[in-house]
Amino acid sequence: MDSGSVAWMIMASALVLFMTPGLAFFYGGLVRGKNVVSTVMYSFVSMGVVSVVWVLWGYSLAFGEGGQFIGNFDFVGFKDVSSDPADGAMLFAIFQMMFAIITPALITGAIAERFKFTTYLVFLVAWITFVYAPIAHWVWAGDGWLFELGALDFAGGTVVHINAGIAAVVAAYLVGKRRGVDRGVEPHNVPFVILGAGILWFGWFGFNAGSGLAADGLAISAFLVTNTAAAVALVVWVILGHIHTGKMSAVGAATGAVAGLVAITPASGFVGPMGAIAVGLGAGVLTFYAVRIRYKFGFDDALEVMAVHGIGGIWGALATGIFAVGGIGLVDGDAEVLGYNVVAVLATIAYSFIVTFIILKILDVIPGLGLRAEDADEDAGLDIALHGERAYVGDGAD
Amino acid sequence: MDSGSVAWMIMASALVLFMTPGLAFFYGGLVRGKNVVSTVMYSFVSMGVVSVVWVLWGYSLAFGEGGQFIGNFDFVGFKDVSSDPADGAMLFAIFQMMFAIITPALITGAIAERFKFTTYLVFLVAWITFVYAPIAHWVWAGDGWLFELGALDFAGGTVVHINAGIAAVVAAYLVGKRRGVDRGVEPHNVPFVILGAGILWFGWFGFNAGSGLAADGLAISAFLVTNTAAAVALVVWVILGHIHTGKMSAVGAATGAVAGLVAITPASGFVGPMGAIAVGLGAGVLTFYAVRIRYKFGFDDALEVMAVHGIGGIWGALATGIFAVGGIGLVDGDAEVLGYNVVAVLATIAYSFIVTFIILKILDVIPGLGLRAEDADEDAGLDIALHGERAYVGDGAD
Amino acid sequence: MDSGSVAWMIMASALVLFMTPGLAFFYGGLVRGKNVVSTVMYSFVSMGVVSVVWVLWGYSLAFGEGGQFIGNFDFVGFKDVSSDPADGAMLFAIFQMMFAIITPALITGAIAERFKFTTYLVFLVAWITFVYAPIAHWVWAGDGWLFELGALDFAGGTVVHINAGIAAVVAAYLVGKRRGVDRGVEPHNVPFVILGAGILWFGWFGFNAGSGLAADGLAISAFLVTNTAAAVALVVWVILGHIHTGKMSAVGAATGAVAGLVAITPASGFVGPMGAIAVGLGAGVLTFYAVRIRYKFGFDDALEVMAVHGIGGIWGALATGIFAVGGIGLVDGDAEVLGYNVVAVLATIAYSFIVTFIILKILDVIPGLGLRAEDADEDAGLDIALHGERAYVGDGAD
Amino acid sequence: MIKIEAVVRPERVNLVVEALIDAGCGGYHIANVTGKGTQQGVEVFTGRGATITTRAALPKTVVTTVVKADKKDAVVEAIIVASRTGEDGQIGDGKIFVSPVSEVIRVRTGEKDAAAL
Amino acid sequence: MIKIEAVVRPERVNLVVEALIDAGCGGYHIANVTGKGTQQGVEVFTGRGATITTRAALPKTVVTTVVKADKKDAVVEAIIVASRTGEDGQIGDGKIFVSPVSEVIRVRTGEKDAAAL
Amino acid sequence: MIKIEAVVRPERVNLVVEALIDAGCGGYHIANVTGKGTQQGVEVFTGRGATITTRAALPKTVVTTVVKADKKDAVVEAIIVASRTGEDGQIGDGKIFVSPVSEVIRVRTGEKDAAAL
Ligand SMILES: Nc1ncnc2c1ncn2[C@@H]1O[C@H](COP(=O)(O)OP(=O)(O)O)[C@@H](O)[C@H]1O
Ligand SMILES: Nc1ncnc2c1ncn2[C@@H]1O[C@H](COP(=O)(O)OP(=O)(O)O)[C@@H](O)[C@H]1O
Ligand SMILES: Nc1ncnc2c1ncn2[C@@H]1O[C@H](COP(=O)(O)OP(=O)(O)O)[C@@H](O)[C@H]1O
Repeated sequence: MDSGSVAWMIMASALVLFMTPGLAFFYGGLVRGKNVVSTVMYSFVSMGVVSVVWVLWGYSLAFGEGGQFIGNFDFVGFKDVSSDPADGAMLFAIFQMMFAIITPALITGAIAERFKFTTYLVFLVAWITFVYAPIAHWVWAGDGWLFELGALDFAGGTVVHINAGIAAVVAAYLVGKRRGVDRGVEPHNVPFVILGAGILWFGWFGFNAGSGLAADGLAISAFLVTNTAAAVALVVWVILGHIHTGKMSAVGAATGAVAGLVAITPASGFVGPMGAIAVGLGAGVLTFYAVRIRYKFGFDDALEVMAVHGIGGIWGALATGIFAVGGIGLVDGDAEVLGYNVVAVLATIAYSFIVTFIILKILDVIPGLGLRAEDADEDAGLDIALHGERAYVGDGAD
Repeated sequence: MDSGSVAWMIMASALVLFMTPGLAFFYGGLVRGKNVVSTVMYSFVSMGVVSVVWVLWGYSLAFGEGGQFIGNFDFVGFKDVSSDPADGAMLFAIFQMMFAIITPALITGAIAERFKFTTYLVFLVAWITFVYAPIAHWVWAGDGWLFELGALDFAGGTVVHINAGIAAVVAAYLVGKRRGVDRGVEPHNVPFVILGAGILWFGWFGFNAGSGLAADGLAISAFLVTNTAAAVALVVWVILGHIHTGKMSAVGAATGAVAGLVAITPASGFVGPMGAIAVGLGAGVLTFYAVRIRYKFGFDDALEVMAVHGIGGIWGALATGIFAVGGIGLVDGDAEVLGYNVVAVLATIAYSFIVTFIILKILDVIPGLGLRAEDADEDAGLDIALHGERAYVGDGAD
Repeated sequence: MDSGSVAWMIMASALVLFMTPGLAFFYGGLVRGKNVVSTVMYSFVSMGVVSVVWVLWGYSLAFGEGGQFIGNFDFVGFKDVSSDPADGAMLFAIFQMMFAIITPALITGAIAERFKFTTYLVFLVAWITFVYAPIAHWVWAGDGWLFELGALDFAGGTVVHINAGIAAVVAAYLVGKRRGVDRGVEPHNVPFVILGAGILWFGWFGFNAGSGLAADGLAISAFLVTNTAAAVALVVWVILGHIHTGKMSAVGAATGAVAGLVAITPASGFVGPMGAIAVGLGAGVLTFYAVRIRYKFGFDDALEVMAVHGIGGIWGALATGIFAVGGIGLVDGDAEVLGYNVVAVLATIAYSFIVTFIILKILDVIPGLGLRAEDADEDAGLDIALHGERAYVGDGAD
Repeated sequence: MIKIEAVVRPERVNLVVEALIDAGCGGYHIANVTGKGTQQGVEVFTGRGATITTRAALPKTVVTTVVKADKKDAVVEAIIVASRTGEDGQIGDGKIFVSPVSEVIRVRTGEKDAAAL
Repeated sequence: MIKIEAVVRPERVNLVVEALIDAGCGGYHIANVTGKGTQQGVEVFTGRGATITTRAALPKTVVTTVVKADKKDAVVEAIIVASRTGEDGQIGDGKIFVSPVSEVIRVRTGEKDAAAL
Repeated sequence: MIKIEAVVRPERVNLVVEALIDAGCGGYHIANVTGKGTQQGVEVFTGRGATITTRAALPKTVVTTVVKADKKDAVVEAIIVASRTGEDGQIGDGKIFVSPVSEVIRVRTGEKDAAAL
């Protein structure tokens, strides 16, 4: 790796790390004022817990040469992970760490305002180990079975977004519906939502344009299509919202942008500007109506993780197979990649669903853990109850 | 372009994109609490709309080889815009896209708290097409007439700041004065103003140090003078404010910093550290008193776009001609560039004024559009009325 | 310096600059609602004042070849500081400028909510000149005595953190205890604390991974250990807090992360991943209990600058001597560096203590200055009293 | 006329105001406060090294409505129904305070008392 | 003594308090509330897929002042003038509530009633 | 029963509520307001070019408690002690307003008046 690529990949890693506080604000702004600290902490604490897990064994499990399904323990504690740019291993491991940090944080949108925080810490460790690391291995490790099959996922449509979306469904289902939200919830701080979306968009350039691991033409192209898909989906959400209500929601704009970013993620190394517009259009429409359909179901995916990341990710994975240029996409007459990506999507859904389910069921019955905060704590707000902090303290109450 | 320059230009593009959410907060903090969502959205939505316009035809109009005054349609949909770093076209097009996004967002400071949002979306499309693209072509395209003349504008003093400042005057004049602001307005959230200014300062390094399109000595020098001018103007504003009131305003500090950044923009590739101090001093004093003089005029440029960006930009363009080193500035005895820059300033003012005026007049009479929100909506606040959202929702009203 | 390293160092400089607004929010969230503007301004204004001082004489004093103890005036006004990347001088000077900006801003955590703002501006100038520049010279200039001795401080454990921590003790002691805080203070805005910590973490990659001045393996390794130590200390604070209270504080998580970042700073170029875990563990435990011990002392270091930066920095300097790899650390059987670092720590403590004390004593007696705001101003809040601004203005009071 | 001030749980306020309208109230306003009663204050961090202090940190919402005296019982009943949690209620469900109002004026028209409500 | 509580439009509050002082009030305090009356609540998003619900989302400001009973008419009149919008007023201009106060104490001096105002 | 509303300095509110509990109050709620009295409003920036305007910008806190009438003197005294600054107090220490309450209902149980406090 030459010094230009090192420069870019260091920055890209920093950008992806910065997405997690961004997510904290995106999610934090959407909840009620009594659960802000809690929601923000779900994301922030992942920067601590997952970093440690990744260094100790996560990276090794995900990228050790263990076979088709899982890595091994060769790189435990980053042993033999060389910092030499010529090798690039440590830089790759760092970059990948940032993906591992944000993925479980994405899930927390589904369980916000009620999931027990201590249990969440254990969940983080288990989920990275048993769900994230294997799927990352399948898709991105040289000996992973989906990689070998030929499935294409440039920057994490399956590993990150579909995975998080499905885990979100499971978690929302198992933890149950929030108390007292039948009349709907207004986001308590819209500027925070926009701040979070702005940081996410900014950081996503690292996420996607960094996934080629070089400062080259591929990074440039990935950058462009990332921005384009986000922009299109933003506009689609604003317009659809206006059609339905006559008003233009800022939260809708932010959600649309994120949906576009999600959908372009797997495709960003493979499609051109026109493909990006198609991906953005599809993402905007599909995720918008996915949210509306979600309302009809019983489960309370509080911040629409399945609709935005799950559906957005699935669409992105399929769209990669459809719009990939260079003779490998459906529009170029080749359905092979699309087929492989369907397999990758289905495998991710199945595995994420089952193993997340098992993990949560176990956590639920372990004495002292359990998934859900006490009713009284939920009513008072998790901030005061579990964190001993109020998000905002007026002058009169220092 | 070598990989180091690619790395830097990708990051610079991301930085400039990040300025737009920064601007959203800078502006959002300055308005009243009932118009925060609206003000933030003016900026945020530009990331959607202008990105799309730029990919579809904006870039082609601005940088196609169409002649002295306007580009052509060769690059529509980014056709034939190569992502190959050796060519650099796509990276340049991306970097320029970020400038196009933020420029109309700057204008919204003048029309905040009353401009109709749906009309604004149409305005964005029209203004980028008919005002921004031509002026960008004049100044930066190889065959643009101001470029050929020899006017120097390193990073957008004319194209971005003077252009936005003049359009702001026109728009503020046509949309009219806000209701109920005779007693002055306190910014509703000072920390947001500082957050916005901090992000803008951070992003501006991409704006200016990226405008040489390489990771080289010019970028380093541009970085230094950018920071220096911002710092000087910040200090000037704080001191002048203290002289007038005995207090040191944080909003003043933030405004001064932005004014310094604006003024150094065109000069950043041409002046040295001492020139930067001069530019910052001039910017601080001129923009501070420009704000005070603005009060005497009838028009309600709500967030001082003309004073800060217009006057700051004009001063910067002239200062480029004065302080440019290497034998081309007035202090080195050469008035030629100064003369060309005067032409560039006047041309930008005239063109921006006239075409912005025409666009807004047309939008005003189109049925269903119109420039101004209903009085009742303005009184209730645009957030609730046009966006269906309150910026902040207290616990008691989820 | 090749273009890749230029690209990285420009970005690293921008990242470190961005830390100062980050710090403004970290600190701003921790104070009471009536002192937010004031607290944020202490940091933000440093971007103005110190930048100017640095360009005019600060850099020259710190890095001119003046001898063992202080630089000279060769580079006043950045004269003869070449922007040529082959030389790298200007890029180094810029990067160092950002360190000089944030260091005095760190101190303000100790004196928040009561220090007089006009005096603070003078203090900034004096402290950079008489305290920061000399110590930076000792440690980092080629002819500095600690550098020659062989003390190792990769990114500023002594110059930045211990220095700020000790100055904080002196300042907190001399300005005295805040009025009316006997019952403890709740941070008024927890999300701001997390936002600040997120930005600091993000920016710290520039701080540490930039301190090798190249985009190379050292930068990669420094990046990894920075992230790891922060993560570990974050987790330690959350767990210790939970043990003591049964709740998991977000402010604690943020503080722990910062403490980890502080401690790894001097060590980041010398330790490996396992060393980073040790540094983080030590930092978490030591700073946590340092805060608890601080309560027993009389002085009101409002935002725990000594506990976090002072103790964290001292631990980091010693840990560098202990865990440095490549045969120079205690764990490799060599106590030499540890010895030198003990000297560096003691010298920094002594010099910072004495000269900060002298500066503040002089400022205290100069007519018109004085260290402390009027009691009435402190009670009303410094925001209104000294800045003429309220941080947040409700709708009802435009 | 009388003023009815109800301190209720924030999460109930939307139900309460709906009930008010149904009970025939002409208007109301709501404000967020921090309260303490039988329900104890809560422990919050007041220092970073795990220093915990009890504060009256529970958010409550005050709903205020002025009505004609004869509507009192209906309104009070409506508030109780909407704000009591569970069958038997829980500590912290809130309190209702009734106090006299001697005059009401509608700004828009200058109408007085009953006509202004 | 009497207490006058005026619910007014936020954008008028600076005018109202100026008028209060001119009318001879010794002091006042203001608070932001959310209100509903003849003026209907507004539609706000309560779900991202364009779900809209009506909420009492209108911001209002309550200005509270305690004055000697004989100042009542002057103060009420001052408030009306300052807070009525346009010639004939508009829906939502606000309401004024007058109620009895039995005692006033100034903390600083312990002075009581009229002397404390 | 009576209602006691005390406008106090925000920095004193924790002391005041402690004193309330000690004086036997069953509950209270606090709210942040902006106030003006003898103590003048303050100058704030209302324009960036150093335009300064006087606003009633002083933050105050209102503590409200409803108690049985016979507790009035003890409660008032407790508030005064807790909120007066220095020996002789300072301008802006605050005011206490006492007014009648005709009825109190506890939502949880439906208990009335004294039993509800
Ligand atoms: N005497 C009082 N005066 C004013 N407000 C009170 C009083 N007692 C209770 N409150 C308010 O009512 C809320 C609920 O009262 P609480 O006593 O906790 O529950 P419950 O009435 O079910 O016993 C308190 O949080 C407080 O805000
Ligand atoms: N009965 C009431 N009790 C308490 N507050 C009221 C009542 N009626 C109205 N208000 C307050 O006064 C505001 C203005 O009243 P509204 O009825 O909308 O206008 P108008 O008085 O012009 O008909 C409302 O938003 C609400 O806050
Ligand atoms: N007549 C009044 N009606 C309502 N609130 C008042 C009145 N007078 C004073 N206040 C409130 O009490 C606070 C302190 O009163 P002030 O007159 O400034 O001090 P002091 O009572 O020491 O002279 C004011 O800021 C205001 O909020």
